[in-house]
Amino acid sequence: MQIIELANPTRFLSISARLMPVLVGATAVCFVVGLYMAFFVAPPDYQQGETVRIMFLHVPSAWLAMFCYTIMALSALGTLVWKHPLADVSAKAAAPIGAVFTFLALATGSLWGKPMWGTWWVWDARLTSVLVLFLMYLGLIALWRSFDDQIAAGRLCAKLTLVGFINIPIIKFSVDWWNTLHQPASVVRLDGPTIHSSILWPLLVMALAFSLLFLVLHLAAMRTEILRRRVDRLRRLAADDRLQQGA
Amino acid sequence: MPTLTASGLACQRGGYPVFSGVDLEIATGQTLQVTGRNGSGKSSLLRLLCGLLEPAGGTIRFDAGDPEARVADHCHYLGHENGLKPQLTTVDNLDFWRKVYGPTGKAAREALSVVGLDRVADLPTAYLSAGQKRRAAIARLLVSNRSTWLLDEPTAALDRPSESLLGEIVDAHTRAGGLTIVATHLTLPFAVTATLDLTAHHASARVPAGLGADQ
Amino acid sequence: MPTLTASGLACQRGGYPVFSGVDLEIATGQTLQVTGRNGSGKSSLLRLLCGLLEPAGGTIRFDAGDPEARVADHCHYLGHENGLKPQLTTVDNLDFWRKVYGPTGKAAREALSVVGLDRVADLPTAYLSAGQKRRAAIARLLVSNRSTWLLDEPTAALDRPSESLLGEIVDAHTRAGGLTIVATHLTLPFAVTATLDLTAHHASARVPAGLGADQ
Amino acid sequence: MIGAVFLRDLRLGGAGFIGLTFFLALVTIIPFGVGPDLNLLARIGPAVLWIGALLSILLGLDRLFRADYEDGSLDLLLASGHAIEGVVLAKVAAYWVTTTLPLIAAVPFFGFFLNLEPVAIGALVVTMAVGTPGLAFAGAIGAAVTVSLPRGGLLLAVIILPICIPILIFGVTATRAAFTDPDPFLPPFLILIALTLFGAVVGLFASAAALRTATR
Amino acid sequence: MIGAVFLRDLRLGGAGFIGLTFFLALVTIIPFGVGPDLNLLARIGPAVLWIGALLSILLGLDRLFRADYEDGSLDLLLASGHAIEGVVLAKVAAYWVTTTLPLIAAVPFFGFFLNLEPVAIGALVVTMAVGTPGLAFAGAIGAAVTVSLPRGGLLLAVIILPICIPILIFGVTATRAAFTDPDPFLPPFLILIALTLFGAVVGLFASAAALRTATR
Ligand code: HEM
Ligand SMILES: Nc1ncnc2c1ncn2[C@@H]1O[C@H](COP(=O)(O)OP(=O)(O)OP(=O)(O)O)[C@@H](O)[C@H]1O
Ligand SMILES: Nc1ncnc2c1ncn2[C@@H]1O[C@H](COP(=O)(O)OP(=O)(O)OP(=O)(O)O)[C@@H](O)[C@H]1O
Ligand SMILES: [Mg+2]
Ligand SMILES: [Mg+2]
Repeated sequence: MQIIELANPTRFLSISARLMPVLVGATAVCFVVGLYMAFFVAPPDYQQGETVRIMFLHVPSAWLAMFCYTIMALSALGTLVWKHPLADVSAKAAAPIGAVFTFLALATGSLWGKPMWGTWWVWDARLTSVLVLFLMYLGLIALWRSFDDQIAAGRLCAKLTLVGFINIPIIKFSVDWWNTLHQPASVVRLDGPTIHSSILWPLLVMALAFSLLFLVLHLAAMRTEILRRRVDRLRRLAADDRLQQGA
Repeated sequence: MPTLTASGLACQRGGYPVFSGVDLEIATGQTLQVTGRNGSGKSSLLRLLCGLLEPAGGTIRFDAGDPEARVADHCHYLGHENGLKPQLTTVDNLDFWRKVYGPTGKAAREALSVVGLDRVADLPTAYLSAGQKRRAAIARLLVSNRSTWLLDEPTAALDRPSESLLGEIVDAHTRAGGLTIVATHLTLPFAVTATLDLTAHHASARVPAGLGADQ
Repeated sequence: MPTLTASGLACQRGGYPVFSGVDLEIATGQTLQVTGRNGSGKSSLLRLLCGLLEPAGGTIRFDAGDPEARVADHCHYLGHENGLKPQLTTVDNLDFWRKVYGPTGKAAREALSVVGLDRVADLPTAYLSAGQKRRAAIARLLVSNRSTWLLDEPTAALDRPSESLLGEIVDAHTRAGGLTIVATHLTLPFAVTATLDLTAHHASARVPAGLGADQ
Repeated sequence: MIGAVFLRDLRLGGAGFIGLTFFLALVTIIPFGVGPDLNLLARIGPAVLWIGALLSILLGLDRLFRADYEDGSLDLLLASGHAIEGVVLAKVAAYWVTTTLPLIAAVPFFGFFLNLEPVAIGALVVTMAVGTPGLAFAGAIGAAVTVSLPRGGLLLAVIILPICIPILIFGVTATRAAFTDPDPFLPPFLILIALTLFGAVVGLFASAAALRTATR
Repeated sequence: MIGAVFLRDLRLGGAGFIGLTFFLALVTIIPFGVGPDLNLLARIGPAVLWIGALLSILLGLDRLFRADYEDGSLDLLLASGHAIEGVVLAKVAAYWVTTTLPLIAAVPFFGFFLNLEPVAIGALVVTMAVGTPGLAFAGAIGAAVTVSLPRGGLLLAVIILPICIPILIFGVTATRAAFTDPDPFLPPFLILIALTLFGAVVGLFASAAALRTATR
């Protein structure tokens, strides 16, 4: 019985229902401000010209791609260590969102690569490790969808998520460990950002907008998943002979 | 002299409570029959006891002298599946389990002759009929001496004569001081000390655990 | 009006003779129960009749008007396995078999309601318990009208109420002029015209077929 | 009946989603091995994609008939009075549609990763569409044989190789011929067609025969 | 117990052939893919053989635990009081011996096909002998996770390929370093050893844990 109290998905549903409109509003505002700053306030690069503006989509999606996997890994810990049912739901709901952000990072990156490096794609460490991240998202999604038993699926996917987490530091530090075409970190680094504030600010606002978007999508997906599981449970209950006795 | 005690045992499968509040106690030389309707959790209870499932609540205690003892170290489990490789001969299959469980019982051939399979001992197990395979699985109980037998529908696919054979085997085990827990809804060919009806412990309304307290 | 006759039927499996000299004759509106010990060849006999095995000797004749008719074109076979895909809903499973056997019988949903499964018709079959799955397999007999039913241990996993349901279904089939052959060592919930005990026809010493009598 | 089996297997086969992901994974690991040299990748690209197709056909093959065998469906299909050849045809067709068709459709996309020219991509699509059914039918023999013999592995190798390797060779050769100048495309392509037809016919009847013994 | 499981699995063996088949197919068609350039062939040869080994390990993995799961042996092994890790160890070892050891033994032969120098062949044998056990253990995770699923093959490959990439990279790098002059062989080789050990440990415990969940 404690498990039910601990998890309390019902409370989660009611709280998230109240939060949702606020979050959606904040996301919209951030996007409007961020996009405005990105396209009208930030100066074009003296070298790259207008294409530099791709950065305001590329960098936040890349960050979110990694952040989302981190959320999944944390949820996996929640599943394995605390056996918290919401952790399962969170991990499962995050995977498709993460895959979309990773895809965005790949797509915007290769759009940007064409003018910058003269090719859509190179097999360098940064790019490839992001592709591997994409693959891991897809693999986890496929695995989740293959199971009927969501509890077992949760535990198995959690283990796999944790094993795959090694890829995140590889992505992050690939630019430092191997020579690549891709440029090294200039915002998130130990000795502080090295990037000019006229670009930094729009970038940060866009990053905030993306994070809020992630939050909205994640909450919505979790709500859907919880409701879906309830429907599924009701269907299983309908299959139970012993209940039909009374009915 | 082993005793197996469980109190307040609860079981969940796939997130659904199956039963709860099951108490049982069985000592050396006793046989417990677990009954209940289809899906009441007979098989699940046996799997809980031998450690294949984790209890959702309650405790299992096994006293066999050694304080570290787990049921798994002292039990034979006979499940729905027979655990025989179709490619190997029946005697090789038994020999394998004899090595796994410890060669403390009868030799493989001897065990096979007890269940009346000596003539097919050297055939690939794929060639046996359903009932013959079940008998080979029963012979597995004899190749290694273990005190606790957990039998899930042991008479499935057996004909009358083989059923009484099983009765004799279990009786001998009981006389030698073993414990036996049998899950079945059929009548058994041996004497039973006590009966546990799981239908009574059925998780009341089958409310999904975890995600939907208000459903 | 079909008649199924077999004479001098012999069966070999994996090179070993199983039985020989089996004669049987069953006409419209009759039921034949095949009994025998484990491994006496009950399942093998049914598989011979529906063409899944080839007889090692003897002949099978099926008279149903058409001289070309084989048993396979007119029979329903209910084996040990249920032939249901766990991923598909029960009604989809039945619909599939209805298309394969020819949509001459009840609609899938109707057949499911006859065996009391209407409430689970739209659930994946994986969710059903063992007994429910067996009932779904029995419903398969109803989606297409075929004159000859070959049932192998049809009552396996059924509880009492489902057993009598099966009895009614077979009785209705018999009244409508069908033939039924049932292999089982359990007592059946319907009237049986004749019984064939395979133990009597058992290939004497299970000598490998090619190896001569002195082995 | 053929239609019913085909449609059921399509539904059971699920989305080509996993197949595509697998292909992507496969293409991803190649540069890790041979190095990120785009010219080199473009050269071995057709072979890589062909190998990928073979691999994805082989990977699921084990379960092509085994699932039906184990749950009793195969017995029922054989005892229903229909010809087994029809069952094999329907199942292999559905298998090909679920595992290989999505790959062929996605070849242009993967070609972009491997730096292939448009001509090469076009040739790949055509040759793969023609050749892979032959691979699937040849594989079906193996699948049928292993259903009946628990240890059919060696047999499987012996049966599959002589049919698959020629198809692969002519598939790759035809593709290369399409974008390297002096070589003519048509001769290897025609041989490929002939091989596929041969593979399909042999595969169909041989696997039907193997299945008949499997249920004995 | 470990010995008993190992010996039984060796006898059951069988899965190895399909991997060998595939390996052979791969090696045969690569020359057709790259055309008649022997130098190029020698350059990518080690990578081809490594990728081939990885993929053929994948091919049989599906049945690694599934056969035991379906016939009830896995339950019995787990309920016998022995540690599951031992079961995993024995099964993976037997799997490696039946599927990969023949491959490694055949490398000199395949190397000749691909125009490799003796040094390269020697290096390949050594690196593969060291690296492939790591792949097998990592693959066991996928096999354990998908053991209860009706169709595992492709899904398993999708899950496992990304995890196997590091071993592949260093295996190929070490092999290359052995026959291209300035590069030192030892550093990548030591990393390969470390990765294999790491993979074996993680694979052992992760698949044991996954099996425990799967039989629940
Ligand atoms: C498909 C190709 C690409 C992929 C997968 C990719 C991936 C990533 C990732 C994962 C990050 C986050 C790194 C971190 O937080 O440390 C990132 C950041 C960044 N990328 Fe890309 N990228 C690609 C192409 C490009 C191209 C073509 C350019 C432009 C030359 C570019 C410029 C940047 C910049 C400026 C950052 C921000 C780095 C920082 O300030 O921390 N990327 N990219
Ligand atoms: N692997 C599983 N995952 C989820 N639920 C399961 C699983 N196995 C069984 N169940 C459910 O647990 C309940 C108890 O099943 P169990 O097999 O223990 O019943 P049983 O009493 O042995 O029934 P039977 O008489 O049919 O053998 C059933 O309602 C079943 O649907
Ligand atoms: N696939 C097979 N290959 C070879 N021999 C077989 C095969 N299947 C069964 N046999 C043998 O044929 C004999 C008859 O088997 P069958 O399954 O018909 O018996 P049965 O009467 O149905 O027994 P049960 O009551 O156990 O179901 C058995 O002795 C068995 O060893
Ligand atoms: Mg049970
Ligand atoms: Mg039988």
